[in-house]
Amino acid sequence: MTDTPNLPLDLVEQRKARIARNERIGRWLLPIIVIVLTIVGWDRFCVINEVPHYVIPRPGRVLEALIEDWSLLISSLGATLLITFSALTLAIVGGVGLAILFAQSKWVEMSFFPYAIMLQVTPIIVIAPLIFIYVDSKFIGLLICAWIVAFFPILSNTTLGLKSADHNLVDMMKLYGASRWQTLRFLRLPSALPYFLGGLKIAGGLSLIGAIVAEFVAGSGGAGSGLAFRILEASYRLNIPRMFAAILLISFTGILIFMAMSFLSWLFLHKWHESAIKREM
Amino acid sequence: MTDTPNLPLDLVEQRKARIARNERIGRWLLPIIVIVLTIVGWDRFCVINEVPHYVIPRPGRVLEALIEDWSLLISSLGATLLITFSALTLAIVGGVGLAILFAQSKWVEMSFFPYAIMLQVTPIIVIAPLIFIYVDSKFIGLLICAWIVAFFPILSNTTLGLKSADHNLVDMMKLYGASRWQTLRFLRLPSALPYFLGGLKIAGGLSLIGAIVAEFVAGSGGAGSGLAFRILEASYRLNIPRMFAAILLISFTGILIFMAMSFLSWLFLHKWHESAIKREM
Amino acid sequence: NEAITFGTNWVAQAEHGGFYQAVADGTYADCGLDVTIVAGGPNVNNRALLLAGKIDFLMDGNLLQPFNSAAEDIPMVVVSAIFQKEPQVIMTHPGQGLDTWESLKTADTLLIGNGGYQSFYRWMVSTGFRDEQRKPYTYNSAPFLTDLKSGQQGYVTSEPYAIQTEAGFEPNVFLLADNGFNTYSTLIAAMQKTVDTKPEVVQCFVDASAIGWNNYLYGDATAANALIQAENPDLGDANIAFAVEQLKKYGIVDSGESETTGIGSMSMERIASFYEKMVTAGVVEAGLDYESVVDLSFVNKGVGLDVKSRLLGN
Amino acid sequence: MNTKTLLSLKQIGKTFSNGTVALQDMSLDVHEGSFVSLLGPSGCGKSTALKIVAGLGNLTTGSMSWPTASVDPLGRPDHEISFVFQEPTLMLWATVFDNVWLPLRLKGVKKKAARAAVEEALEMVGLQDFAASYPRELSGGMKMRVSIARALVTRPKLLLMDEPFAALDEITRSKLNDDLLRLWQKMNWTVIFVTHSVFESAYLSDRIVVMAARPGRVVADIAVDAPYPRDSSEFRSSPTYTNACNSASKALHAAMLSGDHM
Amino acid sequence: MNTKTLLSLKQIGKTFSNGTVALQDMSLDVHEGSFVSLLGPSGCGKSTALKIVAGLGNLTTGSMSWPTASVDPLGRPDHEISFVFQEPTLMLWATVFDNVWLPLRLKGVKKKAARAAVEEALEMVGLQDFAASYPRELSGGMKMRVSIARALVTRPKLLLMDEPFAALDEITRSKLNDDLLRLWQKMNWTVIFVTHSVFESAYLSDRIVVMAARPGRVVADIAVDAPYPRDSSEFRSSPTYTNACNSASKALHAAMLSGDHM
Ligand SMILES: Nc1ncnc2c1ncn2[C@@H]1O[C@H](COP(=O)(O)OP(=O)(O)OP(=O)(O)O)[C@@H](O)[C@H]1O
Ligand SMILES: Nc1ncnc2c1ncn2[C@@H]1O[C@H](COP(=O)(O)OP(=O)(O)OP(=O)(O)O)[C@@H](O)[C@H]1O
Ligand SMILES: O=[N+]([O-])[O-]
Ligand SMILES: [Mg+2]
Ligand SMILES: [Mg+2]
Repeated sequence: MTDTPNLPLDLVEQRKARIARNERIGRWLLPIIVIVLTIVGWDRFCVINEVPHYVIPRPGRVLEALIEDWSLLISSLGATLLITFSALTLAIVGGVGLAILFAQSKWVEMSFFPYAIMLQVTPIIVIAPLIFIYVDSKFIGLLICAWIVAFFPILSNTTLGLKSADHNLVDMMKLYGASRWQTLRFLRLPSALPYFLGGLKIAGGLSLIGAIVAEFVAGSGGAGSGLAFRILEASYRLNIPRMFAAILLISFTGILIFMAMSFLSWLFLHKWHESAIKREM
Repeated sequence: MTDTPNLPLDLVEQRKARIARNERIGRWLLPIIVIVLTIVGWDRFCVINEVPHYVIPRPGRVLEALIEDWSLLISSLGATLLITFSALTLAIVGGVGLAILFAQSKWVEMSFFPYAIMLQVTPIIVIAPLIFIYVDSKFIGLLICAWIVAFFPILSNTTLGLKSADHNLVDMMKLYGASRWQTLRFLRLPSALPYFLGGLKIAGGLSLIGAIVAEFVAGSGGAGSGLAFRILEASYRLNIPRMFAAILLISFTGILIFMAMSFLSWLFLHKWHESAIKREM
Repeated sequence: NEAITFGTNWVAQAEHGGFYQAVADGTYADCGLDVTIVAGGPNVNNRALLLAGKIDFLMDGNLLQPFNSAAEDIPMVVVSAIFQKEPQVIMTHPGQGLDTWESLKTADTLLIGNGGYQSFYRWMVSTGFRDEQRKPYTYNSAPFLTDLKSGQQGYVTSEPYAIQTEAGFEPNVFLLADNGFNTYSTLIAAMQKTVDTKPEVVQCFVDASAIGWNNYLYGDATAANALIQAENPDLGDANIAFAVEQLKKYGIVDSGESETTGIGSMSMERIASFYEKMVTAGVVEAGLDYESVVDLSFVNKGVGLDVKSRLLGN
Repeated sequence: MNTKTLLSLKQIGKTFSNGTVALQDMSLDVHEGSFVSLLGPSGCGKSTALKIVAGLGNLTTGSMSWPTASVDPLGRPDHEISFVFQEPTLMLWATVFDNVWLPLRLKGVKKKAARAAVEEALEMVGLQDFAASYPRELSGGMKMRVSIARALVTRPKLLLMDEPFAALDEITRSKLNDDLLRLWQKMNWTVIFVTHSVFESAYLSDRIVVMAARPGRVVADIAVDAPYPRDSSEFRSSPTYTNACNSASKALHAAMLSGDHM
Repeated sequence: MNTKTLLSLKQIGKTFSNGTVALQDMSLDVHEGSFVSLLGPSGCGKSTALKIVAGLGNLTTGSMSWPTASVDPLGRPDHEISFVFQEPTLMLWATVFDNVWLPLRLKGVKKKAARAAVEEALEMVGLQDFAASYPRELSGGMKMRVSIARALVTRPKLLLMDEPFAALDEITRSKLNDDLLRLWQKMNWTVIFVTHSVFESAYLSDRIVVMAARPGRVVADIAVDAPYPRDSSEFRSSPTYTNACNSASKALHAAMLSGDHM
């Protein structure tokens, strides 16, 4: 609310304002408390159960590893992120593209959706070798693997969204002689936006996971290799603190990606969609 | 439309009826044609490129393997499906449960959503050993792994759905003094249903993949082991037709699961939701 | 009897024969152990279970992991080395100019698994192989079979057999052990605590395993193979026969030192030599107290030699 | 006045799959340039009939034709139809301006070229200041007015309006009544106008069609023989107007009794 | 008649974050048992005011109090309020019966126990035959009637109605007018009723409050001093009625000019 005139608000309104303020503070404070508690809990768990450092290291040790191996880890993170974002981009293009294709007719949907499902359920680890027989570039191979993991939620959610357009608006489009493409552009795509963005939140994490799985399955090592390789290496070398540091980095990246996707959602939806508008009444 | 009185329909209506009939037939015929073409294409590809049978076997050979190893494969499929459906059930319970929890307040959501994301993005292959340190039962360990893979789409979509309830209805609930629980039960959950069911379609495939990945990661072989082990074993032994047979079985199962979820969607939504109602006007 | 568990590093195979033999014929039971064998797999991490105290003994592929334990202060020790040679091989297509170990360095592609890449391949790199040659091997030989200029890792007992029977040709096989990678293999490892608190259990497991291996290789292996095949129904008789034959042909289990001091024997000299090699290769760091992760007190006692000579009739 | 038939409904029927007979044997000829009001109890099938005319629904029985227009294979005429739906039916993600622009946009009119027309339409419904607002920032009546502006912006040949003014206050309503009449005359539109107000129907239209409910059908067809432009206060006190109101009211009462309504 | 004050709005103001001043300095005391009509141009803040009374919105300025009720810490009174929203606001996934049952269900009334009350409410709005239908199978007016039935089923102390009858034909509308008045008297409800019809407001209410737009505020407060029950035809020809209509109309005209409306 802007430009509140300087009239005194009564008690009830003050109380409401106080609740709102607490809510605002709590939204940031509570997560921090939870994180701190988690870390303390993790540390206590290790100490009380005398968990050896080579099974689960104490948080301090992981932090040390994180600091010590920072440049190594961060460059690996970079490599992983390159695959992640390329795969996410392709997942968006592919997922939305296929959803649009499937929305064109029941025929197309029933004919090709099964293939999309097959891609989703086929374990990467099994088809990766086949991919690499026919794909020479390692980057492209990794990309395909990560894409396979990430595209389905976008496809599935966007398809659902395209079908969820208000039928009165569909009628209106028909009435005004909108072409198939125009109906898509002006009605179905905007209606699908909340669903698509929901799919994107899922796919964000999945493309990260996809990049990591792809590296596990298909990534050779050496310079410029990603976080999966760091994990494998640290695990093999029994350098468990570094392994945990790498995992933490992945988790943290996942959370950042999710937050980015949430922000994107907010950006596109806050003007009009229930899930994102700030209620004023 | 029921009980059409016997008045003659005019030409335009006849034409519309014909189009509708073609559509109805095409919906089943086209997918079959596409499948046949795919199989023929696969066969031609193998023959023309002289792909050796131990790289990509011709469809006939895979069919032979499927028939020959049927009892072996089907019992492995059983083991995999047990994990799959248990994981899916848990994913539903966990995903919806967490979504409900998160919907209670922004505080809770911001405090615990990060942990859900961490679970989503942490590669199973890395945490599986940790899980098996603290979980003795192999079944439960596999279940946890598969659950981790499958629960996030349900959580994310249901959370979105719970937030997408019509604000006028939210107001109405408030007005009539509905408790938090009643608002959830009577308004937010039904509103979230289409989103939840969308998440379920994604999670269905993911819990299958999750079961398979879990077996890959944690399943030693032996009697009663699942399809993942069959694939690995067949691949290791260069029994590629059997490997393809197992993959086909997985794909087919994935499609069946998707169809089951779609049917479920239809069941719950066809009375009222845009995405599922048959338009009559 | 005391119940203990032994985690292997792969699904049940002929390479685990002796252990199953000792379970099947009661050799473990005779010295007071109730042994459960927990099979491993390509991605199964039984090591984590050992470190967490969930299993008692672990089969370790070669000495590099114990060296890593030393580097990370992990109180794990090797108490026996069942294989005198690492059975790891590199295979190539014959007649492609890749017919010698040295020529492998010119191969376009070497398919090496993640584990192999972390261990023996790093040694290979130090001897002139290149990182860029390596592509991941995920236990699927199709990429190898389609690329004639490639090589692939394998166990001398398994992959060559699959290639022969399914792809119809006999690949070149280069045993790493014969080309300088002189580690012991199929090590039995335990936590230091186990060794300290239950030496008799360790001794029993080491001895009975040695006896089991003698019986498996030289005696009637039917019962052990039945156990193995129950665990891993895909493993055919011919497959097992091939594996056992290879184990003998290459002297994987029983050759050199073990012929005089029994299966499982280890010498600190050999370990030292391997360690030095690995240090030179840059695979492990210098200055590790590697002796601390090996305990020689349970082996080199000639256990099982009597069984062998009885079975071989001399 | 023109007497060519623009649209002819012949014994049309519409039965929904749940068994509700929304329309039965409804016949209606609409002349070009006429202003027809559709009056009837709630649920009698007015909206259904309008949607069918707009080509948005399938008939169960009967036929519909456009004698003076050329039609496509699915029976749709080649001229413009606009529709004010009973509900505002706005795109929630688009501003008021973009909502009104839509029909033009679909014809390929760029934003710049559309500006004048859109602003004129918004001005007509009194929303010139809300062009940049989103639908959720509008009151109920304002949303409906956006919908009206959207229908008017295309200058259609046939204008279908489903209770367009029900949510508006009387002053706005009467202003819009007059605006609509003026446009209708100037543009030579044909209008089919659903309303619940007998007075509104008598004031606006040259013909009042009264429907009865379940099955929906035509029960009265009342001509309002008075020339346009009609001077508001003068016409409202004329016997033509009073007679039309009375006949329509009576027919409506009879319709209420004959249908299964209430 | 009762003169205890049920509800008191003191100089309330509501400004939306986009800058729209929906209400400014609006003061209004509502007596227990009274029937207040709210009249005003489209977009003047009637719905906003009603929502604030219902406790569904925050005030920007001013205060609201319930002198005779005990209130909870957030200022909500402990008695029942019902609301007929301007839009039907039905649960699409529930049948007509379940929609009407809802307010009772929220109070823990089981389906069986609620049946009689729900059916009575449906009968009042003429939808007894549609209990098993889903909202999408209903016409616009029918949906609105379901919404009315839902508001009546709880027998509330305060009934807020936002243009409840706008989408209904005149006959149904006048029947519901009479039903509402009957119930209001019998149950001793207090009603705040938003309408666009000056006639409806004069016929129904004992007080007509006229609002002007942007900023929304009260510009006239007209008492309709006629006893209830009011005989329809007799009352409609009484000078009280005519005067009330005229004053309201005049106030409304003035309001239209004073606001920034159109
Ligand atoms: N999709 C549908 N499925 C089943 N019945 C329907 C459907 N749509 C409308 N009906 C029924 O058809 C009848 C006519 O509906 P319609 O909307 O045409 O009424 P209307 O005359 O426009 O009423 P109102 O004045 O209330 O808007 C109603 O009885 C309604 O219940
Ligand atoms: N969420 C919102 N954000 C911004 N402005 C709003 C919002 N809701 C309403 N308004 C504005 O507040 C004013 C009053 O709206 P309100 O809905 O109360 O009008 P109303 O009197 O009920 O009109 P009507 O008779 O058309 O329903 C309008 O100018 C409207 O544009
Ligand atoms: O193999 N995976 O798709 O994780
Ligand atoms: Mg209607
Ligand atoms: Mg309003």
